[in-house]
Amino acid sequence: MNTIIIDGLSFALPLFIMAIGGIYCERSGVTNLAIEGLQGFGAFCGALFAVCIAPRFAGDSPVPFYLAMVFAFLGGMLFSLLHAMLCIRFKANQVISGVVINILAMSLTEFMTKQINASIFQAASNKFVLGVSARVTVPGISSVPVLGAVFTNLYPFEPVIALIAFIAWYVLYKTPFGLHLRACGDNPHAVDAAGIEVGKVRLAAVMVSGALSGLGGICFAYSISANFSSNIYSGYGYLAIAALIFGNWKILPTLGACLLFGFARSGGYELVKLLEMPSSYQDLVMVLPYVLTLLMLVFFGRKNHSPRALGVIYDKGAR
Amino acid sequence: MKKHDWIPFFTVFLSLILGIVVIAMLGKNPFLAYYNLLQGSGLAPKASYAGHKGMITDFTSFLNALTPMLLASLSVLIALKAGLFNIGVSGQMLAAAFVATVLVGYSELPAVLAKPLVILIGLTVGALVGGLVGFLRHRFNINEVVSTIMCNYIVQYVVSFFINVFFVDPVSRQSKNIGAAARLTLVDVTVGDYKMDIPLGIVVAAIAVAATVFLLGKTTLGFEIKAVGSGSRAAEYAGIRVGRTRVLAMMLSGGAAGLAGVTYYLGYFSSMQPRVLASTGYDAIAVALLGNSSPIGIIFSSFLITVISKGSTYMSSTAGVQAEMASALTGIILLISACGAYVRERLDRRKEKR
Amino acid sequence: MSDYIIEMNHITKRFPGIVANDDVSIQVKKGEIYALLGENGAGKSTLMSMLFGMYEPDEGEIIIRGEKVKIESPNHATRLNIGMVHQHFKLVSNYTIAENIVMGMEPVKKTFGIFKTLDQKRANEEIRALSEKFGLEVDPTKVIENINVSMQQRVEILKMLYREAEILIFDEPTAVLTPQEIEFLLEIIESLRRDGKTIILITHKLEEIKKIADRCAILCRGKLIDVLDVKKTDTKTMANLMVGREVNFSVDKPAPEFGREILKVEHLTVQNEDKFEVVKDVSFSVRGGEIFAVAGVSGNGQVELADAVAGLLKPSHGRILLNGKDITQASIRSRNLEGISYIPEDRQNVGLVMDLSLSDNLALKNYFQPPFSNGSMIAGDEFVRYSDELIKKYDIRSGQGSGTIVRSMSGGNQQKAIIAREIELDSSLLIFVQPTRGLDIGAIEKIHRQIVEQRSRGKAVLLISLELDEVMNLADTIGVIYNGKIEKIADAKTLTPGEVGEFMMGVGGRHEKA
Amino acid sequence: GGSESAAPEAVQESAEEEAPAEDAAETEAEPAEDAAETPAAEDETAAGLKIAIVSSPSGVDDGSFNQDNYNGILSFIENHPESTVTPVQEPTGDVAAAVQAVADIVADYDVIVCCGFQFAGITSIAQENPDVKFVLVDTFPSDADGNEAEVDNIYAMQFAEQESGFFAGMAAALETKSNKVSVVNGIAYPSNVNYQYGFECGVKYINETEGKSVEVVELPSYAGTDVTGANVGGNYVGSFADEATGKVVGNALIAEGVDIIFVAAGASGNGVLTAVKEADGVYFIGCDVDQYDDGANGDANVVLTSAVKVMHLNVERALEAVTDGSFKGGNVVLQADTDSTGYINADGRNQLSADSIKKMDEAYEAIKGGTIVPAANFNGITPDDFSW
Ligand SMILES: Nc1ncnc2c1ncn2[C@@H]1O[C@H](COP(=O)(O)OP(=O)(O)OP(=O)(O)O)[C@@H](O)[C@H]1O
Ligand SMILES: Nc1ncnc2c1ncn2[C@@H]1O[C@H](COP(=O)(O)OP(=O)(O)OP(=O)(O)O)[C@@H](O)[C@H]1O
Ligand SMILES: [Mg+2]
Ligand SMILES: [Mg+2]
Repeated sequence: MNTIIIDGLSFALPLFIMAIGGIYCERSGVTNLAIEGLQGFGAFCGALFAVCIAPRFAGDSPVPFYLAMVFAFLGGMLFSLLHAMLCIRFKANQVISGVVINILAMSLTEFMTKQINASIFQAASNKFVLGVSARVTVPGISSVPVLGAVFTNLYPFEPVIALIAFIAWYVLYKTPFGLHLRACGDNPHAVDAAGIEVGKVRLAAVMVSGALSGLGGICFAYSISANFSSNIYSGYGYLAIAALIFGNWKILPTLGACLLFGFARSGGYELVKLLEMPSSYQDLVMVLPYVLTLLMLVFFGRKNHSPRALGVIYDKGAR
Repeated sequence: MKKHDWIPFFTVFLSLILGIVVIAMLGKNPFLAYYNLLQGSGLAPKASYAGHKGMITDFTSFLNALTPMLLASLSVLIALKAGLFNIGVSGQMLAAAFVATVLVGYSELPAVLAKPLVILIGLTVGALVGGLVGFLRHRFNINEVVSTIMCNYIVQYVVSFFINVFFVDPVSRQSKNIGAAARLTLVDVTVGDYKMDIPLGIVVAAIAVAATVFLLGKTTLGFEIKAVGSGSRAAEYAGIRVGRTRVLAMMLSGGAAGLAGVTYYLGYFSSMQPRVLASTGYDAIAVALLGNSSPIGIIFSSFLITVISKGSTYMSSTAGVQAEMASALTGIILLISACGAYVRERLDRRKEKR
Repeated sequence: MSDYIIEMNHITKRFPGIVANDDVSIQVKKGEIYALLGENGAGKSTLMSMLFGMYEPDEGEIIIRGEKVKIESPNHATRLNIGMVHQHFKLVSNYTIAENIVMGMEPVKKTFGIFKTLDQKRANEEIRALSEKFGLEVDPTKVIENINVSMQQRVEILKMLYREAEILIFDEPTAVLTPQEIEFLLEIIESLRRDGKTIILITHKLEEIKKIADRCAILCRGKLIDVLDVKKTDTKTMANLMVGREVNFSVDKPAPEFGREILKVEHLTVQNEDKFEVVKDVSFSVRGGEIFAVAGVSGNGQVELADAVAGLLKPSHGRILLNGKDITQASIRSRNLEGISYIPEDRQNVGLVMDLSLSDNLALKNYFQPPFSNGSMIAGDEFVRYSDELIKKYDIRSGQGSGTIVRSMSGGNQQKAIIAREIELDSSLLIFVQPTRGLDIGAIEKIHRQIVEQRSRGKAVLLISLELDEVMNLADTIGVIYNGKIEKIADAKTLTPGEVGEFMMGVGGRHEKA
Repeated sequence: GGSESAAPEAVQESAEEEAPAEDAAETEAEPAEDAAETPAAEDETAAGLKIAIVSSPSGVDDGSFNQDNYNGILSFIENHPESTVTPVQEPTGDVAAAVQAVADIVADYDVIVCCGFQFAGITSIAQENPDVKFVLVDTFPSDADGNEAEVDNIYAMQFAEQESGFFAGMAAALETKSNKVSVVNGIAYPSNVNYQYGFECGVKYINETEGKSVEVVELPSYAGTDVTGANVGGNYVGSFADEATGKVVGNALIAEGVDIIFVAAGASGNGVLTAVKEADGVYFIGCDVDQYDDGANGDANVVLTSAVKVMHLNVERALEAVTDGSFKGGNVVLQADTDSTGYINADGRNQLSADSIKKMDEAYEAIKGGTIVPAANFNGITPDDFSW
């Protein structure tokens, strides 16, 4: 039971932060299929930085870890500029742009990882090895049954994500900027008429999306393999998209969707253990979150509707 | 040629120039690299050939690789015409190929029966998966982008499960090879002194492209698909059954994807890897765009993209440019062509100013 | 310092293929109500958009309060105290009234002394105070998609006032309002003027200009024709100047010759997409040769009624009979074939496939029939032949003829294309919803003539209009709808506009009963 | 196998041992360019060999399996500077694509080194190009029907993984404190089962010779089913590329009290490694190549030792045979007697006690001499009836 909660949370939270990024982007009216590529590129930047600075710190110093998060954040943001440029400046089809960015991110990071390893670290390798991040257990509260598991064996990124998610929620729903952002996804003409530049708001939204995706990416890199390699592209970006659509483009329901994925996944593993199925049945467990999503959408998807202006290229002159 | 049909050519040209710059920066000879791509694809002669090989064998092998790409782009295109994004081409390909492999690939059927049956199964299974996506959209309002992504994963893992449990080949670690009778590529056919792979699938692809041109331009269903794709509410108002049209379009799209699947896994290849989806399905989205969303256009665009991917091994062997460069080049081409709409708009504006 | 608060001198603005404003000069005095009049596409909105900073003029200068300015953005215009209510409202549908009004100038508070937070409470209070001050009652916490058009318009006006606009531009504010609402709006405009505001009013309705405007500029094909002193000019002169020819206001309508009953609606109840009953137990019938007009304030179920008859919405109760045949459960396609033509309210999203060609759109309802198709295949050249024929017959103007993408056509011509297509279907029942909305009087006149012609040919016409004038001019029978119920059905000749207006507001027949 | 670290500190530590890898970066570019500029330069460099190394899909700089082979070529070139090597990478990893990649380039080279099981299907290419020599690592060629074939110009090598696994088992059993050890694999293909069986035999050997009672922990839910369909037990992730599941398996074992895990699971093994690093006092035994650098964990290292297949040595030997004319095709299973299997006992690259190393070196001799024959998937011995 505890394992389900601990592992479920450590999977759900990075997913959630990427989905929040997606919400920002899509609530501003820009379709974002690029999360997969953005998280990979972000993770790449974070990992590269961590590897570069690690020698300056004591082996078990957590500083590289936090700096990696910062740089993943920045790296994702940087790469998202490409999506912003294509979608906002060049008015490209947003779905296509997303797909292209995913293709590019994969080939670029793989290529650069090898190049950098060979030329800078003079050690041929197709991955960056990161130190593992320490896991913390909050004393006291962690011994409460069930609830305690939430505070047990936490990755340091989990509270960070929780904090950022709260800020993101706050900004989106409580601040003027959030108001403008959500308005852009409904009626950009209204935003324009109110004297706010739609392009700028959308640019910011896409950048937030890139940043949060990058953050999610580095968290996965740390929590799953403690290194960066092309294995980072295992489809979690797409899962985040499913989560946010499932969550009807709203933050709290999306959290629910992510937790569902997380617990379905960790629960599935426990189930396998319990049923003592041979390892070849593993694949059937992996299918669980996806089947579950489809089923939930069949039952609850009818009421979902995307932001009104989603995917519509904003053209001032259009009437 | 219509007004701005040359724009894709222009963007490709621009990307190739960018590619030259990048390759030159890596310290390699870009022109040699490009020439190697052509050589590797059998479009230019190589310096030397192995026994029983020649330009013609490279070219048939290139056609073999081109076939699934063409069909997959066609699949994306048909859905696009109905206003739907089929992100699930890869999954539909795998599902169709898996069923065809199990039902026909491992059977003892003679070639005359097996080959048509493989095509038929590919078409049917692809159409069923595609139809399911269309149905979910129509009946339950599930965005097809999500459902196709989910279907991709589901197909990938379920097929992987069956391969690993029932059909695995211990040496190759993928599904057991299918029998030659079922294979849509005739392998190692001796023609004169050459031994070549002859892709029968290219005929299927050619027919499919022609059929799509006909469907979209000349049939009522094509008209309905276009109407639904560009204005579903107006189409409904005009008495077109929007849901049915969407489901049909997705079935056609899935069918094309299924054909891509059988020509890929039972033609170009002869087995499936567990837990791997062909990247063809994703590339096809961009290839369809590059082809200006027209069936004739995608012949050019899939040709181009296949030259790059097919020639990459030879390029990396000869010019010393890493094979990843090929996918980066593809990425650049797609990136720049995504801006085609912008170029068009600017040109329109400029023209009207004058 | 000049007398004028606004001077626009020698303004020229070109769009692809058209000169929207051609050397236009207007001067507006402070505290004046200045009207702009002109046919569709004459360039009125364009001229005002430049004043509001949405476009920049290609040539010419703008002088505000004696100072030459280059208005770069709506934001800039706002700082110059210019506000505009657009022809198409610019509101965020899922936001509250207060959020819409304050957007861009939000009152903020600091949460924990650091985080800049939208002060929802203060916003609501400010809006409430503002609306009371100007007599524009609204509930700031209501969400836009749940309020009616006239309320939305008030929100637009409040948006300007919240930004302390001194110069208020109204672009066709009355097109969507009921007579009573129009009355009320004009009063508001008057009172704003009393407050010292300067008002520019764009409208196609001459009486409105006559009623409140001081001066009126007439635009035609981008050129300024004349500036008139309204007090000294009659509406007829204005109309003739604007259209460039004699305009006939009243419709020549021969005496009715009613045929057999074509449409019969019995106890019809319809729910909208949100499962809300919008048409309640409605019964009426329309005969051949009869124009049955449904009068009513926008949002009282008339669009849903038309949709239900045409098959776009499924009724939850009741029956619809066409030529005696029950079509309640029939598909849209079979209704069309049975003889229903439908000119929908939303011409851009429903009436036309905007990204298809004109010829495709003209054949949108019979592409599957001979000679266009043999059932599964279509004959492209037939499309073009047919469309060339209709283009000529109905004078549909477009850049590239049959091949023109409909999106690039002007609204008036889009409407003409729909009407051409629907009339050519030769259906026994024609449903017109708001057929002349937003069109200039020249175009209106032509459409009215076509409607009457259909009536003369023995067709049944179901006309749904928010324009009381249109209803009074055209109808043989009037049904007034209020809150989803038909309140009154009567011979048009027996009702006065005032009575109809009262029924529309749900207060009709009170004194009769009393 | 696992993979090389890119952490600079690790590189510094191991600078001396890692000389070949460093050279890799330098020497790689030049010969490749030579090849590019003079495609028909065969006559001029007649003395040297034109070598291609084809890998899929992780490339020769994967710091692991492919790279070990590549290093073999590089050290051959060091002794024969007139020879050149071109690395070619096939990106999909599909067996047919791998074979196609070889076919695309076969005309341009004298020797082609093919790394991995994906290349078993090169048989007909080899037969059609008798002048080209092929070195096939980790698999035997198979004919069109999938049967094993021997080809005159293919030198194919497999390794007795059970021997390497045996050393891993010994090391684990000798060093464990909790008396619980475990082995994690990818999928129950023969090579993986060999590692597993060898490991179990190694533990059994120590239990009996040292009087210990070390338990090999198996999670029933991750039991493997080998290619014949038999249940072989062990812990199988079910994939070679699923880091996430690898980590779940690792954590589950650690939760059972296991403190040393031997991992032969490809990229899935990275997940296990992460689990090991996150836990306290748990060690990892690498496989295929020396994985010590991967084990860096802050200032500590979690890699106890690595059980290796010595590929570079054998690739180099095969290339030498081509130059001196003694090259002979054939399929061989390489064992400890040619120093082709073993474990890492170099200073600074393992954390075994001197005592353990002594005992393992003794066992090494016994295996060389054939007195100890560990169980393998298909050698007729099972871990249960293993004895010596
Ligand atoms: N003003 C608010 N006060 C407190 N919580 C809020 C507020 N607005 C939003 N939330 C929280 O955020 C979540 C999502 O908000 P909500 O359902 O209002 O979405 P929304 O953005 O308003 O969507 P839409 O604009 O489509 O109506 C809610 O579950 C709610 O908990
Ligand atoms: N953004 C634009 N791009 C291209 N053409 C435009 C644009 N805006 C307006 N036009 C064209 O400029 C002309 C003037 O348009 P405008 O909207 O100013 O007319 P209007 O007088 O307001 O008409 P209406 O009474 O229909 O509102 C029209 O022909 C219109 O098609
Ligand atoms: Mg206007
Ligand atoms: Mg809400």
